[in-house]
Amino acid sequence: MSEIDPALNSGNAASSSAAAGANERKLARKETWRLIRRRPSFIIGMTIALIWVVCALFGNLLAPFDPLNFRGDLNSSPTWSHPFGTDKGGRDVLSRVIAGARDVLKIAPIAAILGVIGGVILGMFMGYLRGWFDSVASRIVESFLSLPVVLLGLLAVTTLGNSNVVVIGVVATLFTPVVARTVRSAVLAESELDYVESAKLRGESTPFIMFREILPNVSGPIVVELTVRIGYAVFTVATLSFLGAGPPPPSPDWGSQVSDNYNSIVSGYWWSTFFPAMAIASLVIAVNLIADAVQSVVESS
Amino acid sequence: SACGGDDDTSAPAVTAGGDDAPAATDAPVPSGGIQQGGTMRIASQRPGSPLDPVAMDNIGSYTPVVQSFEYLCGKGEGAALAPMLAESWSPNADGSVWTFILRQGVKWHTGGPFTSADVVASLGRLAGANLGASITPDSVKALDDFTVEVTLLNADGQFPYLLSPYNPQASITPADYELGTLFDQRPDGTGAFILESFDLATGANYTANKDWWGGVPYLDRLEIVFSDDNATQINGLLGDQVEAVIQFAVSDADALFSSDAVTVESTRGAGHRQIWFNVREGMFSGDNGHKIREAVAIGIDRSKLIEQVLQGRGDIGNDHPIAPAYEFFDASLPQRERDIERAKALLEEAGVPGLAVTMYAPDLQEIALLAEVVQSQLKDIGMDITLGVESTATFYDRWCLVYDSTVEPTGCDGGADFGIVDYGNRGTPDRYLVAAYATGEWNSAHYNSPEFNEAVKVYQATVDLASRKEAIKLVQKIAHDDIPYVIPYFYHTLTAYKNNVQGIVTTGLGHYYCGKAGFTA
Amino acid sequence: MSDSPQTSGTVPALAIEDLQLAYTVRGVPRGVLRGVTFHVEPGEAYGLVGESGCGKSTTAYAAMRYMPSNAVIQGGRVLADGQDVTAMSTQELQEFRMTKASMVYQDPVQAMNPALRIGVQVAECFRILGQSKIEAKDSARQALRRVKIADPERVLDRYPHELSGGMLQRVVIAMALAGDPKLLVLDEPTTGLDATVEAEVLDLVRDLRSETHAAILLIAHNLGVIRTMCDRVGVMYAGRVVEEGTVQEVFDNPSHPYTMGLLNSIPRHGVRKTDRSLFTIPGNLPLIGTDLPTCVYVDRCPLADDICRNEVPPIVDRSDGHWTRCHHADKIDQIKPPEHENNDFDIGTDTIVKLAAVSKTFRQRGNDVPALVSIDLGFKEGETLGLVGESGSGKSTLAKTLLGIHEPDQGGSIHLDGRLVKDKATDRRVESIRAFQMVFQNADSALNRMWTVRRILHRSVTKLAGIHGAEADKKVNDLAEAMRLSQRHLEMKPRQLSGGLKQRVAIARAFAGDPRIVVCDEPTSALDVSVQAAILNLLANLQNDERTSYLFITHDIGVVRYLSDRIAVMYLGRIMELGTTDQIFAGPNHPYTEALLSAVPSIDGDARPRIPLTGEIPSPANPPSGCVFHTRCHRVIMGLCDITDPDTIELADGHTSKCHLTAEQLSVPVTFTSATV
Amino acid sequence: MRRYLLKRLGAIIITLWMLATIVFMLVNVLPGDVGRRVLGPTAKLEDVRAYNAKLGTDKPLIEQYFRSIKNLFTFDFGDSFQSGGPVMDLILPSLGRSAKLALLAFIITIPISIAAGIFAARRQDKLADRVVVNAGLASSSVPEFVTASVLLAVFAVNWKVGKVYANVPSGTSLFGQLEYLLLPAMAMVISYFGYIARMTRAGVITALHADYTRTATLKGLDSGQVMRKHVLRNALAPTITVISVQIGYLFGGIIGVEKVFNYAGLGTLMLNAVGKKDIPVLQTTVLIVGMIYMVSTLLADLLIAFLNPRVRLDGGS
Ligand SMILES: Nc1ncnc2c1ncn2[C@@H]1O[C@H](COP(=O)(O)OP(=O)(O)OP(=O)(O)O)[C@@H](O)[C@H]1O
Ligand SMILES: Nc1ncnc2c1ncn2[C@@H]1O[C@H](COP(=O)(O)OP(=O)(O)OP(=O)(O)O)[C@@H](O)[C@H]1O
Ligand SMILES: [Mg+2]
Ligand SMILES: [Mg+2]
Repeated sequence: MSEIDPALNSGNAASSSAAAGANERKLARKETWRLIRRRPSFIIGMTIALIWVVCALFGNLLAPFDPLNFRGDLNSSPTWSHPFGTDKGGRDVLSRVIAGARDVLKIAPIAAILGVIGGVILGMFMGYLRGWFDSVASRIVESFLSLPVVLLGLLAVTTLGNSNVVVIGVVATLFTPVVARTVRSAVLAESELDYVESAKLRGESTPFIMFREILPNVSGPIVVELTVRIGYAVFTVATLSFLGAGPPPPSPDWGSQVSDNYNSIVSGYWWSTFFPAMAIASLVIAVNLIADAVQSVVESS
Repeated sequence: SACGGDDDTSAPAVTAGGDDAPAATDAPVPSGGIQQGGTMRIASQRPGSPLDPVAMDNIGSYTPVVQSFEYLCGKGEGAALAPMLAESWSPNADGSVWTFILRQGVKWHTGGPFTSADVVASLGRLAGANLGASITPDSVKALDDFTVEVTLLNADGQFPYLLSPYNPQASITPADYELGTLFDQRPDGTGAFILESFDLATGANYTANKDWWGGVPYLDRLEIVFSDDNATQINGLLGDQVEAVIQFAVSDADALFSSDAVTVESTRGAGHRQIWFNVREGMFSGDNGHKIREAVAIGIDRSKLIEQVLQGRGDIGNDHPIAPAYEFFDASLPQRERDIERAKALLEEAGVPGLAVTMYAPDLQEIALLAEVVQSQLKDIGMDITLGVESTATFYDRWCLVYDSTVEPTGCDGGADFGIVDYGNRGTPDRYLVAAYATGEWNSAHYNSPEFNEAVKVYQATVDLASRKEAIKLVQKIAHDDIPYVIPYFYHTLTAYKNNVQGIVTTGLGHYYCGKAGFTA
Repeated sequence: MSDSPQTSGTVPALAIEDLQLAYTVRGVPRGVLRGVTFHVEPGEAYGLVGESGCGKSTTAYAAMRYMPSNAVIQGGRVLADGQDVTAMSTQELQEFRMTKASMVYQDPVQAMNPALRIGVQVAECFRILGQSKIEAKDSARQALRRVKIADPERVLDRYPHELSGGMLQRVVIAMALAGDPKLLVLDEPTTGLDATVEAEVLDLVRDLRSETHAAILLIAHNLGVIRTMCDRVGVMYAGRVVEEGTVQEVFDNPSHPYTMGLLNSIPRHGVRKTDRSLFTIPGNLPLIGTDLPTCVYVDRCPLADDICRNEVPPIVDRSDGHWTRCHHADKIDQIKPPEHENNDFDIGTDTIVKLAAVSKTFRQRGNDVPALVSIDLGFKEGETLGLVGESGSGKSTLAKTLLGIHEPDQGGSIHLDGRLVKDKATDRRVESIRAFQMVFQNADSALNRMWTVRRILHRSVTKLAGIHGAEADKKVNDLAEAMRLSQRHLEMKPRQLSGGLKQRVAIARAFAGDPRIVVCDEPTSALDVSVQAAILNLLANLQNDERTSYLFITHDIGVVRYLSDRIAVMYLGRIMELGTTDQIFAGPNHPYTEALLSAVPSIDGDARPRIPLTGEIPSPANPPSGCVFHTRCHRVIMGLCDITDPDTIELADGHTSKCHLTAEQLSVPVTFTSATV
Repeated sequence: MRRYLLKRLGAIIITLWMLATIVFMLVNVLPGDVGRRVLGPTAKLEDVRAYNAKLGTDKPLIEQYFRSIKNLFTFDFGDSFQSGGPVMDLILPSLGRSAKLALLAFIITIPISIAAGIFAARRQDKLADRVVVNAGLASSSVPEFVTASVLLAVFAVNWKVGKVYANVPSGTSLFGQLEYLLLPAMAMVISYFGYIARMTRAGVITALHADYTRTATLKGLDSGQVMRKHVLRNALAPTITVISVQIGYLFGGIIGVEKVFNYAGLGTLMLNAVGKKDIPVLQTTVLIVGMIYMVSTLLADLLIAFLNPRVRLDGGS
């Protein structure tokens, strides 16, 4: 990394191989990873998130009971055989919470990824092309932002029905303008930089400049946005289910579990609400912890 | 929502009266313990449509209106009628002309006297609407200030039920009450409570009508507090913000059963859930279809369903719409029991072992839960059911398939071969039998059996209990054997109030009267 | 480890004794100051110089005991007026900062709170001294007057962003002087300011110094500033003072190889590229925390031998008060400048690039901003045209218009080899695109951070040279070699490279095709002097080999003189004077050039009369009538200059000036009264 | 400044128009025509037709669209399908209630969370900071309907502290209203505490590291003065932005809290309107919430500009 000065020291250290260079690149990437991994918030967040991912993938093996099947007592408080108790249908809450992970993890990340992809493309064009396209798109973005997410979601789900595809589509659509705004401002700042001008001086085409030159440089905010969005997606899906516009039953998704059971809290049957609620919170917190770690490393590098 | 299909405009609400006893409503009898004074707050569903007494179509709207507007006939003991604005009524020999003797001395809230002119005008308005099938505007004649004669288009021995709370749109409004006027614009009734303010967002407030013909109400004030779901209604009761919750689903009532401060009344009724099959075409039709239907009928475990879905608060169903709560119910028909082996065998015979099929259901009250339990129970007989549980709006939209204004509605046929739909409590099973189970607009099973229709006709023609009991036997049996639908249970409706509340009269349709209600010490 | 401090009878205003300071990075304390010792006598001005990162600011802030939370003092003392700053209580420290010592910082724009009016911020300094609101306001007014702000009332009412950098620096100085401090620490107070503004600020500091008798610790990159401002200077390297003495002694007889390297990297004494290459210092400053047990400079020293590696160098006294810390102080003259590789700067006769009547008007919030007004210029093959002028005069705009980044107004034209080229770069034909290239000021922003150097060069080669595959790979390697970039560097991303290396990559990229003209917009202004020298040498050598023309934009008069064949002086989007380098430096000059040149502080110690440029540069949106320079001109003839825009006249062969005054009139020296702002 | 304001107002109007367009499109993809939807599946064809004719919903879509935009700008929002009365009669009281609740929530949240943010920033990376940061994260990670349900069950039902229904009976004294509104407000406070505290913290940390803070310290100001006079003014800009964005959401986004506490605010109104397909109400509430959002962000920008004159110059005039 030291500067080799031409005047007195004519490049004697200059002949290391290209392989070493590739190695260095890998090291740099590893270094970023290492920095992220070292953060306690990342470790905690990742651990929690991984637990839920495992539940989502192998839920049917892990769940002690059939999450949809009815057995035993209704509303029985936590015991050794039902550590999270049973709900008002007599179903094992633990099994339902484990099974619920799949719904959330099927929907939230996909919705977030789609939203981020849409937002990146839109934001890229807005920030780079500017002019009338940006003005028009900005107004549309702004009008979406001024709407309560949940309301739009409700409206769309009422209109289109509540299948997983619709929920994913709705959340992704709602995230697109939000992400676009972030990407736009990153791209705006980025296109002020001279390398963009230098690419123009080289005769590069606009798509090349946008997607090959600028895009990699705004990957930091995009990665941050993605992690943050996953958290919001979990939250949004839960809220939509609570309001009756989530994934359709019998999916034991956490939001509908809370929605189905929250009125039993007053009877003292707190467990059937508490555990799915905590599941939502823990996953959102976990994703946010990861986002925090990613953000601070991305922003400091 | 408190009354099954009544809570949504697009729900298959069936509101008609019959002359037979519905479920007994154990309304507390006003006792000497009631004190004068106090404000009663009752949690109710929010009105779903404008408070047009003639056009309103949901429980949320009936409730505020009936506190002020009354009917000619009121609710009596059990399913019987009692005098209200009419002191007595009588038919001619064949039941085609009815004469109503009106109560004298009744005053409108604005002070004018109630006379036969008001009744003539009210019924005239109804002739263009809800009572169109029974009367025309010319059918109603005032014989004098307090006598009205109604000539029916077709003879009907049970006509007064159509002028009672069982037909909520039939309330009597002032003579000059224009069609389309909303109750909150002109709350000028004869009832026990005078509307003071109405706010769709929060609720309706009333003061007692000191000039009420039934006497001075105990309560000074009545407040109806609107909310959107049973959960908040029940929370309100537990949180001391209302004194009563009328008719709610058992699935939300956990908290009430365990509370000492609250009395919960469980009322047997005829409200039920119907698991329908399309028997006209598709896999559920024909002989093979019958086998599958029977497999489903004996594949489910009804008592367990009642236990898990209703926490035991329901009467077992036997795949016909006659509830055990009806006086004339025939108990001799053998109850269908679960038989997994036979169900499997039937599926095998039908050539569809491990049948995979989608079952549609609205996400209403306990129905989603019911669907899930049915799904899991039928797994035992090898059926693989996919659930299509949809929001009520989506469900009924699809169910009724009338989306545009270019076609005349053809009724609601379910739009699917297999599903669950809700039926609210009725005073008589007539409307179920006619509208939903034969050729009416709610026949999702497309069931059309001449035999059954004939049996229903015979039943309807009966005038006394004994013959009715006899007639219903066949109705029950045909439905039970044909299995166009599975009826797993008849749910009980619940009413809860603070221990010191007495005298609220509930109608079984979700609305209630508080003229004689009050607080004990 | 300890230096032997100079002892004297009085208590020094500031005495730093063997200060050792480390910054904790990832849990490990990393040494930055490795035993700094010097003192500043009352009333004395002491300069501290050294490469970026050698610890100058760290020392300055330590003197104020204002340190980042990860700083650890590992040894030594900081005595201000005899009091140990490191041992003060919070209360004492506040008192100390209020009344004993003050600081002036680089970048005055950042140093002022953007949300508060100047008046509030200045008055605050007096409020904490116990004055009432009204008193403080009054004092604030006086304080501004003291720093020669003509209209304090108006300035007090302003917000920082409404004032120029020079004005703000005056305000910061006024605040610093509020408590009548005995010690004034100035950390690069004029870096980032225009030469003309810098000169004014320095004049002010000099005046105030004689007025207040405060001791001054002045840190500056610009050695000329140190020379003109300070009595004594300390040369710092890797957290240690390696040479100290009076400015004359140190600057004229450097006795440490490092000092020597620093001074000789700068084009001094009118040296030109045709004379010789510039000195450079090989290698880099060691990273903080590096273990340097013996001579701190040993790794980069051309004289280093075994003794340097094994023994701590002694303090060698050169003359009274001038000492150096070197084993080989007497062999210092052996260090020789490098030679040119090829020394015939041969300028073609044909004009290859020509601008005719090029104007550029920006539209900003509905106003027209004419940033360029009818520029005519020609470039010959292999020629360097230097472009100078105050900030905002339109230099970059000219460059970008030439390159096709900005579209010129209707009516102007740009020709390449006699053929008209399209206005917009994206519309230009491949040959024209390849002919015009640029080296940006800030290599950080000019290189794509996510691309490796190889990818950057490869892409440029394919686009600009039009070659692909193995041929392109080879060309990349050749380019790298020519820029003295190693294979290892090719695989790195820009942020892994030092500033100098980044600028080399940028230059390599510009030369990837076969550019006819390369625009260099302040390519070295962000670099240390020695790195600057290396880059200038590289540019000179490349020009020598490729016969490329340069448009070289800079604020540094020494650099422009070294590299340019001709120089154009710009003001408010107009070329005021154009001539060969010799003509420009010999004069007679346009009054603007005169003022500009007089503002440059000389490292060589020759005193010139300063011609102040009064007032601020007018806004191009709303230029003065007549000659646009008349509002600030010291030779203004009212009634003529403010009415008539002068024509461009020829002062000598190829030497033009846009002024009403003739060569004879211009050679008469002017006398003027010291102006206030 | 005036120019800036005019420009912003122009943008708001255009955004509102877009918003109205989006909503128009959304409600028009709802299956079934309006008359059919309102009158129900069994209503007679002629009735449906008459109803549509009355509302004008039998006209071509493009005509309806222009009419709805015209109505928007003439403040003619039509009648609710649910109440039969003018939409505004429903919306205004709900808006008032939502505003009251939001105001209370803000009065509690803002000082607490800003104080916590400052507190954390001053102890950056110490234990106290971590506690605030993570508590903030956790509090904003639990959906507000969960918080609301727990508060309701624990306080209102179990301990009889506060009310189950947040609707304040008319004539209740200002202090008495607290009893009704405190619990739902607290649910909102808990949800928003995290965002605001974390934003404040970030802003304060940035400002603490700014050069002008150094200048202030080296003037000899004590740390309290530095914080009050120099840091906060600059640090609060991002916080204000966050708050302004939240205001929009508070009016419409806290449907969950309103639902749990049966509070008749805008959220409940919207939820209902969706359920009952009350299009006029839906359209108008959405527009109003959008307007609140836009106006509050405008006000925030003005406030930021007031606090930071540099923005004033950049943004306008
Ligand atoms: N808080 C810090 N933590 C870690 N390293 C630091 C910190 N502050 C400065 N450094 C490093 O310490 C070294 C000395 O910094 P300092 O600012 O004193 O240099 P300087 O001589 O003033 O340089 P410049 O001319 O660029 O201002 C540099 O390498 C710098 O990167
Ligand atoms: N894109 C633009 N829009 C509006 N005005 C501009 C634009 N770019 C430059 N200007 C204005 O044009 C004038 C010349 O700017 P330019 O950047 O060319 O100056 P410069 O001589 O390069 O200054 P510096 O030495 O600070 O780099 C300035 O007043 C500047 O404000
Ligand atoms: Mg420094
Ligand atoms: Mg420039």
